[in-house]
Amino acid sequence: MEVLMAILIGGLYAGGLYMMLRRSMVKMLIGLLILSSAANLLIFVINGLERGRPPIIDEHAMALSGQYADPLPQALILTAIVISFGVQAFAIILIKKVYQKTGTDDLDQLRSTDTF
Amino acid sequence: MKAFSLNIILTFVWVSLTGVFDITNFLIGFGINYMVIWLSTGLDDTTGYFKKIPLILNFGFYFMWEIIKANYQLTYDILTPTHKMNPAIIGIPMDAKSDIEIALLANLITLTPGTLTIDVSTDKKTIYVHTMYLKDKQSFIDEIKLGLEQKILQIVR
Amino acid sequence: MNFSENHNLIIVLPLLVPMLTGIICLLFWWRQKFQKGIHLVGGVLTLIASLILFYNVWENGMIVSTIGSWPVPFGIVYAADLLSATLVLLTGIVGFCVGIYALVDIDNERKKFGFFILYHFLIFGVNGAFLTGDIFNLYVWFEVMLISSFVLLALGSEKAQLEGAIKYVTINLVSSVLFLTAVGMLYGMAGSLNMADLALIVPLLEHQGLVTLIGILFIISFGIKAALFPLFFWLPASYHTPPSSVSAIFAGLLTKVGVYALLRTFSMIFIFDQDYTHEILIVLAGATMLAGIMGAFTQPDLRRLFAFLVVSHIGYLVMGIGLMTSLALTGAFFYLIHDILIKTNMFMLSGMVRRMGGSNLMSQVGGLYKARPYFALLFGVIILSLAGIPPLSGFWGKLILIKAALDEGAFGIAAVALITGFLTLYVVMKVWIDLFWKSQPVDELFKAPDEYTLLPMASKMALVTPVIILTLLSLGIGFGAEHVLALSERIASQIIDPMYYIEHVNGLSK
Amino acid sequence: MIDLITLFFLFSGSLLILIAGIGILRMPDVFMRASAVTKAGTVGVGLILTGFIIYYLDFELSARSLAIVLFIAITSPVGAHMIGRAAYIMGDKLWEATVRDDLKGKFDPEKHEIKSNENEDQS
Amino acid sequence: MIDLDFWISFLIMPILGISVILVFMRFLIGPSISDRVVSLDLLVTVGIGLIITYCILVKETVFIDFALILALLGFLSTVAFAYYIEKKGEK
Amino acid sequence: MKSIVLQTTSKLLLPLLLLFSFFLLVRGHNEPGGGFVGGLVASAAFSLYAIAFGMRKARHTLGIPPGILIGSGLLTSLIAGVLPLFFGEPFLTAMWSIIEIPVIGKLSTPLLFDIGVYQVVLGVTLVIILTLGDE
Amino acid sequence: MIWLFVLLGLIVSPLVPLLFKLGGNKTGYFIALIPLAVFVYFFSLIPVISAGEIITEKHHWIPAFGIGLNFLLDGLSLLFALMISGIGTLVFLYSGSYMYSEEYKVRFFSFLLIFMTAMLGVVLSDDLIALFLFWELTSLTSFFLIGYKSNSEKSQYAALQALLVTGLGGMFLFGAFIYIEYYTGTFTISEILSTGFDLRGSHLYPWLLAFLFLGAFTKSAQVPFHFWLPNAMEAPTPVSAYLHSATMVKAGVYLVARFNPILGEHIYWNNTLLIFGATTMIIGAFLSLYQVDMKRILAYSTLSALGILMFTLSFGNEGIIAAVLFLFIHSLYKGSLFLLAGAVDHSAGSRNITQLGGLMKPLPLLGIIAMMGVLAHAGLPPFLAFIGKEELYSAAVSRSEIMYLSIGLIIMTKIMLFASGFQAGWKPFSGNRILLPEGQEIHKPSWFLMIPPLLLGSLGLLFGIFPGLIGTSLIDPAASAISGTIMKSSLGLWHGYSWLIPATLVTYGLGYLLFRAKLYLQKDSAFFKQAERAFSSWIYDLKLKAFDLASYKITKLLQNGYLRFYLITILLVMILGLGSTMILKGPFESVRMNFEGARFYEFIVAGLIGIGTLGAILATARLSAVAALGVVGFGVSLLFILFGAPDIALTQFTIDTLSVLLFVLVLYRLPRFFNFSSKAVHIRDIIISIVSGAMITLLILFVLNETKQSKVSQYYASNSYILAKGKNVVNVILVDFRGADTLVEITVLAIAAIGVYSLLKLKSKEDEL
Ligand code: NA
Ligand code: NA
Repeated sequence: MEVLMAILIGGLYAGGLYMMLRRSMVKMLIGLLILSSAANLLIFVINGLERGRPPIIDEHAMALSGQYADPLPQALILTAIVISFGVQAFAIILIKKVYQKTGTDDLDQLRSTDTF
Repeated sequence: MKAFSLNIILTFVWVSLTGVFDITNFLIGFGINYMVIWLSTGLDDTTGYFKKIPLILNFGFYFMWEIIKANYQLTYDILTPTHKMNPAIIGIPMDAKSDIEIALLANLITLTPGTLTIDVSTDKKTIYVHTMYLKDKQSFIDEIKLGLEQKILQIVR
Repeated sequence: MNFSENHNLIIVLPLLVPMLTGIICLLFWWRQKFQKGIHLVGGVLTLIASLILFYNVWENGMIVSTIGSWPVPFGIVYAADLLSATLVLLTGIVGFCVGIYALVDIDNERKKFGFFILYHFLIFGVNGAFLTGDIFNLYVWFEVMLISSFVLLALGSEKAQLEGAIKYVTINLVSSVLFLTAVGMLYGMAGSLNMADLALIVPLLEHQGLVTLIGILFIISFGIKAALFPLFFWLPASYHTPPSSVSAIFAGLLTKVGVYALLRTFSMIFIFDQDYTHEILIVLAGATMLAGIMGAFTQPDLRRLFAFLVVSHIGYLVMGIGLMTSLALTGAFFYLIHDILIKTNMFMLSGMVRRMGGSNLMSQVGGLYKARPYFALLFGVIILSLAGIPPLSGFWGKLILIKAALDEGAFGIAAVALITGFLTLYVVMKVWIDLFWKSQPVDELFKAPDEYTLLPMASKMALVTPVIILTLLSLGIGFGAEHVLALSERIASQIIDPMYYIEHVNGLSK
Repeated sequence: MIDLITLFFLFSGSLLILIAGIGILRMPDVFMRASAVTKAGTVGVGLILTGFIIYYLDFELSARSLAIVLFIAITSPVGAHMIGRAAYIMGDKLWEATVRDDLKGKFDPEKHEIKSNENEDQS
Repeated sequence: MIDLDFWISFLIMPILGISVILVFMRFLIGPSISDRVVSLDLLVTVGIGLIITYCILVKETVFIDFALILALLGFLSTVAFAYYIEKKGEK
Repeated sequence: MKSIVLQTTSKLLLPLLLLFSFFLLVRGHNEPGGGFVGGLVASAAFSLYAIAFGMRKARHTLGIPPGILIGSGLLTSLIAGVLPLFFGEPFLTAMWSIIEIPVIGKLSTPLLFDIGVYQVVLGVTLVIILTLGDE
Repeated sequence: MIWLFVLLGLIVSPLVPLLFKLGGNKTGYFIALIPLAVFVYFFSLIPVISAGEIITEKHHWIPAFGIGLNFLLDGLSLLFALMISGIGTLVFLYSGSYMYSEEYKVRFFSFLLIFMTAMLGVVLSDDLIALFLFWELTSLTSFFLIGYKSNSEKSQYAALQALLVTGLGGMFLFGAFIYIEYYTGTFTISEILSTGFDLRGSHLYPWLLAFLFLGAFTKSAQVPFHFWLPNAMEAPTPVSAYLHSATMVKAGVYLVARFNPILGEHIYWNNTLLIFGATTMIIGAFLSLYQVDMKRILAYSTLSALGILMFTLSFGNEGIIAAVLFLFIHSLYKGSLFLLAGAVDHSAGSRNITQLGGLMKPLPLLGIIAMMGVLAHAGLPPFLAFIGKEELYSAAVSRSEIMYLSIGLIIMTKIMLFASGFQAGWKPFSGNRILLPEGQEIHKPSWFLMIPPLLLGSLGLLFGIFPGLIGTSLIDPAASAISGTIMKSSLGLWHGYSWLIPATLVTYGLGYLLFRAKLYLQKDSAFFKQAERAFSSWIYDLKLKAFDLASYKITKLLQNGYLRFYLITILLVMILGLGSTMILKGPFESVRMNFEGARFYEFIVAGLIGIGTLGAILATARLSAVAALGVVGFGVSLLFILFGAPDIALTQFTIDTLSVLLFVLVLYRLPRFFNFSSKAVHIRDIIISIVSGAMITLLILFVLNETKQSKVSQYYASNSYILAKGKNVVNVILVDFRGADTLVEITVLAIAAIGVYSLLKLKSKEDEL
C-alpha cells in the first residue's frame, strides 16, 4: 500500500512542479495547490498507514489500544491544510490583482522588478 | 413566535444529533439554537407546522412511490441499449405563490427521477421543467400540477 | 507570584505583546489614530519584553517553558538560550525603530488597510521562530512570518509590488513545501518534533545516510529563506518594491530567520556528517557572497543594490555555520548582530534618500554631500560599517570569521570573504559618489524643494530618530566590540555544545 | 440475519449507484444526465444508509443517518437544478431528439430575467 | 450466517468502485463544464455511499460524520460553478 | 443569484448548517470535529447564503462584521492561553472548571480556545468571500 | 599618554565645525596647534628613544582576542611620528591660508585631522588590528580629501581609484595580519618582534610575503600599482604635500621596514623589493621628465622616491641607514616643493611650467624656496639630500653579485630626478621675462603660504650642514628598529675620495644636460604618449570594466526575471543535492516494492487522485482545471477517511469546497489559459518535474523503511483522555498538546484575511492617476 502511495505522491509532486513551471499564473497556482496536497499526503503516508482505525478513544476505554493511526501526523496535516488555505486564498487574490494591474497572466511579462 | 417554534424544532434536531436525552442537553440545545436563530434571522413563517403532520406523512408515501416508479423506468432506460426517451423542456404555470411553495415544488420535481427543474420565471408564474418522457405536454403539466403541486399546497397552506 | 521568577511568562511575553497589539489594532480597524497609539505602545512594550527576556537569560542562563505544561518532548517547548534571546532583543530594537520610522514613511492608505496589524504580526512571527524549540512549530512560525510579509509586500498594490510579490510568494511557498516535506520525513524516522529530542534520537538512527539526505532538504528549504546562492533570486526581485520601512524590517529580520533555522538544525541535529553537509554550506556561502556583491554592482537603483548586499552578506553568516567551530560561530554571531541593525538602517536610509532626492535611482539623485552634510555623515558611517571598515561594526565579525577559516585551513572561503569585503567597499563607495558627490542632474532653477524639506518637524524627527538610534548602536558595536564579542562568544559556546540546549530543554540541568 | 438484510440494502443501494454511474456515461445530454443520475444516486445512498441503520440499530446513528438522507434530499435537487439552469444559460446543447423547448427565447441574458409562459397558446 | 465483510469487500466496494470509475470517465470526457460538474456532484454522492459502506466494513462509525458533511456541503461546489457560469454570462 | 429555489433552500440550510457547526465545535474534543471544521461549516453556510442573496444581505444577516469576529476569536484563544500564566503555569496550560455539562463536558480553556478558533475561521473565510463577492 | 596624542586629531575633528563657527575663517591657523602639540610631545621623547628605550603602551580593547589599542614607540615610529606631526603643523598652517575662502573647508580640516590620527596610528600601533584599522582610515581620509572637489568627475575618479587600489592592498594586508596572528598567536607587534618567531620558516611564507607586499606596494604606489598617485593630484595641494608625498605613501615603506626583522633577510624578500623598487624608481623618474604640471612632476618624482626607498630596503642592513635618511630628507624637500607648487598656483594662477617663467622677480621668497627645493631634490651639497644620495650609492653596491646593475639603475634614476627637479622648481622662476597664463596677474601669496615651505627647505639645509643634529637622535634609533640590531651612522658631507665623487659628478652633469633637453616639451610626442598610456591606469580601468562586464553578464543570466527559471534552479539544486547524496551516502534500503495488501478501492481512490491531477494539468479550460482539483481534493479526503483520519478528511473537504468557491469568484475575471511554451520547453519541464517527483518517491520509500512507532504518539494515545480529558486525540493535540501550533496557525489565517481584504479594497496611488 505504502508503495502505491509513494508513487502517487511522487506523481503529485511531479505534477505540481510541472504546473508551477508553466508561464501562466493561474496554472502556477494550481501547481502550488497540488504540491501542498502532496506534502500533506506525504506526511500522512510516511508515518505508516492504518486502515480504518481513527485515533479516537472508545467510549468506554481510557486510552487508545491496539492498532490505530498515528494521531500526531494527522494534527500536523490539519494545521498544514488550514495554513495553506489561508495562504492560497491570499495567493489567488494576489494573482487576480496582478492580472488587473498588468493585464497579463503570462509570468514572462512580469520581469520589471528584476531586470535593470 | 415563529422564531420560538423554530427554536424548539432545532433543539430537537440538536438532541438527536448529540444523542443525549436529558434536560441539560435540551437546555444547551435551546441556548445554542437561540444563537443560531439570532445569527440567521430572516426565516419565513413556519407556523402551523404540527397540524400538518398527517398530510406530510401521506405525501411522503406518495412521493416515495413516485420515486420508485420513476427509478424503475429510468433504470430500464439506462440499461437497455437504445434510448426510448422523449425529452423536452416544458413551461408549467404554477399555482404556488410563496417562495417556499415554489422551492418545494421545484425541488420535488427535480427529486423525481426523469424530471429536472431548469428555472422559474422572474414573475414566479411559470416553472420550466426538463422531462425525459414527454407523452404530450398537457398530460405532463397535469401530472405535475395535480400530483405534486396540489399535495404540496395542501401541506404548506 | 514573583514576576522575574516567572520564566513561563517571561519567555512568552515577546510573543504575547505583539500579538495582543495586532489584535487590538484589528479590533479597532476603523480607528486609525487609536491604532497608531497602540502601535507605538506595542512597539515599546515589545522592546521592553525582549529586554526582560534578554536580561534574564544573560543573568540566569537559558529559559525554558513547556507550553501547556506537557513534558518534553510531548508538548511544544519554548526555549530561549542566549542566541534566541539576543535575536529577540534585536527584533525588539529593530521593530521599535522601524515602527517609529513607519509612522511617517507609510502612507495613510496603507495604514488604513492594516499596516500596523501586519507589522506586529510580523514581529510576532519572527520572535516565535526564534523562541520555539519544536521543529514543526517553527514551520508554523515561518508561515506567520511569510504570510505577513506577503501582505506587507503587496500592500499598496503598486504594479512593481505585485510583480515582486508574485515571485516572493511563489518561491517562498515552494520553500515551505520542502520544509514541510522534510519535517514529515524527519518525524517519520525519529518520531519526535522537539529539536532537543531530535538531537538525541537522530544520531542513534540506523541509516545516517538518510539523515544526511533529509539534511539536504533542510538546506534547500532554509537556503531559500535565507537567500543563499542559487536560491536567492526572489529577494532582489521583491525587496525593493514595498515602502522603505517594509524593506527595512524585511532586510533586517526575515532572511536572518532562515539563517537562524539553518544554524539551529545544523548545530544540533545534522552534525554527524559535517564533512559533507557543512562543506556544502561553505561552498554555498562563498557563492552567495560573490553572486550577491556582483549583483549589487550592477544595480542602478539604490534599494535593489541594497537588496543584493543583503544577499551577499548572508554568506558571512552561513560561512560561520559551515565552519562550525567555536570561533567561527563567534564571528558569525557578531556579524549577525551587526547585520540585522545595519541592513535595517540601510533601507531606512534609502527611504530618506528618496525623500531628499526624489528617487531611488542613483542617477537621478546627487549633490547630497553638499546639501545635507549630517545626512552624509550618517550615510557614510553606515556604508563604511557595511563595508567592514575597522573599527566599525562590520569589521569584527569578518575578522573573526576569517581567522576561524584560517584556523580550519579553509583558505578558499577566507579569500572569498576578504574579496567580498573589498568589493563591498567598492560598491558602497560608488553609491556614495553617485548620491553624494555627483551633482543632481536636474536644473536647479526648476527644482522644487524636496519632499523631506516639506515635512513638518515632528515627521522629520520620526524619520531621523530611528536611523540615529540604529547608527549609534552600530557604532557602539564597533567601538564596544569587546562586549558584543563577549556576548557572541557566550552564544557560540552554547551553540557549539548542543548538550547545553538539550539538557536545559529536557530539564536535566536544574 | 441482520447481516443479510444489511447486505441486501447495501447491494441494492450500490447497484442503483452503479446504474447512476452507467447513466451518467450513457445519457446523451447534460440535462438528462443531471436529472437521471442525481436521483438514482440519492436513492442509492438512501438504501445504503438503511442498511447501515439496520446493521448498527443504534438510535444516535439512526438519527444521524436520517439526517443524512434528509440533507441529501434537500441539497441534491438544488444542485441538480442549479447545474441544469447554468447549463441552459451557458447554452449547452440539448439532445437532438429533444422534442420541445418552451424556455427557448424566454431567457434574457442581459437582464438575467426569464419571461413567463402564460400568454402563449398551449398546444 | 454470511460473512458480511467478505461480501462488502468483494462485492459492494467493487461495485461502488466501478461506479466511481464510470462517473470519473464522464468527468474526463466532459465535454462541457456542466457535464463535469454533474459528474463531480455524483462523485460526492457515490463517496457518501462508499463511506457508509466502509463504516460497516471496518466497524467504525465516526466516519458517518464525514458523510454528513458531504451531504450538506457537496452541492456547494455545484452551486459555485453555477454561480460562475451565470456571472460569466452577465459580462 | 436570482434563483428562488436556491434562495429558499439556503434560508433553510443556514440555521441547519450553523447548528451543525456548533455541534461539531462542542463535541470536537471527543469525536471528529472541533473549532476548525465547525468554523468552516459555518462559513460554508454563510457563503451559500451569500451566493444566493448577495454579499450585502449575507453581511446584514451575520450582523457582526467578520473582521471583528477574527479579532474576537484571536482574543478568545489568546485569553485561553494567557489565563494559566496568572496561576504561574506555562502558557496554554489547560484549566478545567468543576462544572460539567453534557455533550460539551467540563468547561475548560481548551474549549474556550476552540471557540476562538471557530470564530477566527468563520471570520476569515467570510472576510475573504464577502470581500471578493463585492468586487 | 601616546594614545592621547595619536587620537587628538580624531577627538578634535568633530569639533571643527564648532570651532569655525566660533573662530571664523581664521580658525584654520589655530588648528595647526593640534599637530604642533603632537610634535612637541614626540619631540620631547627623542632623548628617551635615542637612549635605546622602547616605549609600549597598552589599552585593552578586545582582551579576549588580545586586541588592544596598543602603541609602540621606537626609533622608527618616532621618526615617522615627528615627520607626521611636524610636517603636519606646517601643512595645517599653510592650509589655513590656502583654504581660507573655500566653502567646505570645515570638512577639509576635519578630514585632515582624522588623517593625522590615522597616520600616527599606523606608525605607532603595536597591534596588528589597530594598525590595520588606522591603515584603512588613511585610505578613507585620502578618499575624502582627493574627492574634496566632490562634483568634479576627475576627483571622483581619482578618489575612488586611490581607495580601491589601496583598499585592495588593505585586503591582502588584512589577510597577512590574520595569518601572522594564526602563526604566532598574537596580534601584538612588539611581541612578534621580540619573541623572534621565524615566520620565514612557515610553508606559507611566500604567500604571506606576497600579501604583505601587496599591502605595502599599493599604499606606496609601486609599479604596477602606482597610477593612483599621479591621479590623486586632484586633491588640494596641501593634501598632496602631506598625504601623497610626505606621509601616507610612506606607510608602505613603514610596513616593510617594520617587518624587516622577522620577514626580511630572505632571498624572496630582498629580490621582490629590489625588482619592484627599481622598476618604480626608474619609471617614476622617467615619467616625471615629460610632465608640465608642477604637481604631476612632483608626483612622479615622489613615485620614484618611493621606489628608491623600497630599492634601498632590499639591501638589508646595508641599506637601512640610506633608506631612513632618504625617507626623512624626501619628506622635507618634497613637502616643501609641493607647498611651493600650491603657492605658485595661488600667485600665478597656474602650475603649468610651460606657461610660467621669470617669477623670481615678482615672487622672490618663493624663488628662494624653489632654489632650496630644487637643490635638495638634485642632491647637491650642502643639503642633507647630498648625504642621502651618497648613502644611497654606497648601499647600492653592497650586493656584489648585482653591484653594477644596481648602481647603474640608481645613478640613472638620480640623473632623471635631477632634471625633473629643475623642471619643476627652476623653470618657472628662471628667465628674465615674466611668463604668466593669459589674463593672469601675480597675487602676493600670504606669509602662511611661504613660511611652511621655507621652513621645510631650510631644515634640509640645516641638517645637511649639521648632520649630527639628527644622526644619533633620529636616524640611528630608526635604523636600529628596522634592522633589529644596533645601527650606527656616520653622517657627513665629506667622506674622503672614493668612487662616489665621479659618480656624483656624472649624475650632476648628465642631469643638467637632460634638463636642458626640455623633455617636457615632448609631452605630446607619440613616444611619450605610448609610454604614458603603458603606465597609466589602463589595467585598473580594464579590470573594472571586466568586473563590470562579468557582473552584468552573471547577474543578467541569474537574476533574469523569469520565475520559472528561478524555480527550475531550485529544482535542479534539489535534484543535484539529493541525487549526489544518494550516490555518495548510499546504498539506501527501501521498503519492498510491492503492492501487497493494497485493496481494490484504494487503487481506485489513488487513481482518482492521480488522474484528477493529470486532468488539472491537461485542462484547457480554467474551470475544468478547478473541477479537476475538486476531484483531487475529494480523492484525498476519501483517502484520509480510508486510513482513519476523519478530522483531516472533514477539514480537507470543507476547505476544498470553499476553495472552489474562491476560485470561482476570482476566475471569471482572469484570462483564459494560453499555452505559452514550446514543445522543447514542455519536454524539459516534464523531465525536471518527473525527476524531482521520483526523488521524493525514493525518499519516501527509504524513510518508510526506517519508520518506527513514535514515543510521542504513544504518549498521546495513552494520556489523551486521562490527562487531557479528550477522546479525539487529534483534537486534543490541536487544542492542548500542541495548542501553540494552533494559536499561531489561526493568526496565519487572520493575516491572510487582512491581506485579501486590503489587496482588494485598497486603491493604490497608481490607480488614481
Ligand atoms: Na512513525
Ligand atoms: Na547620482
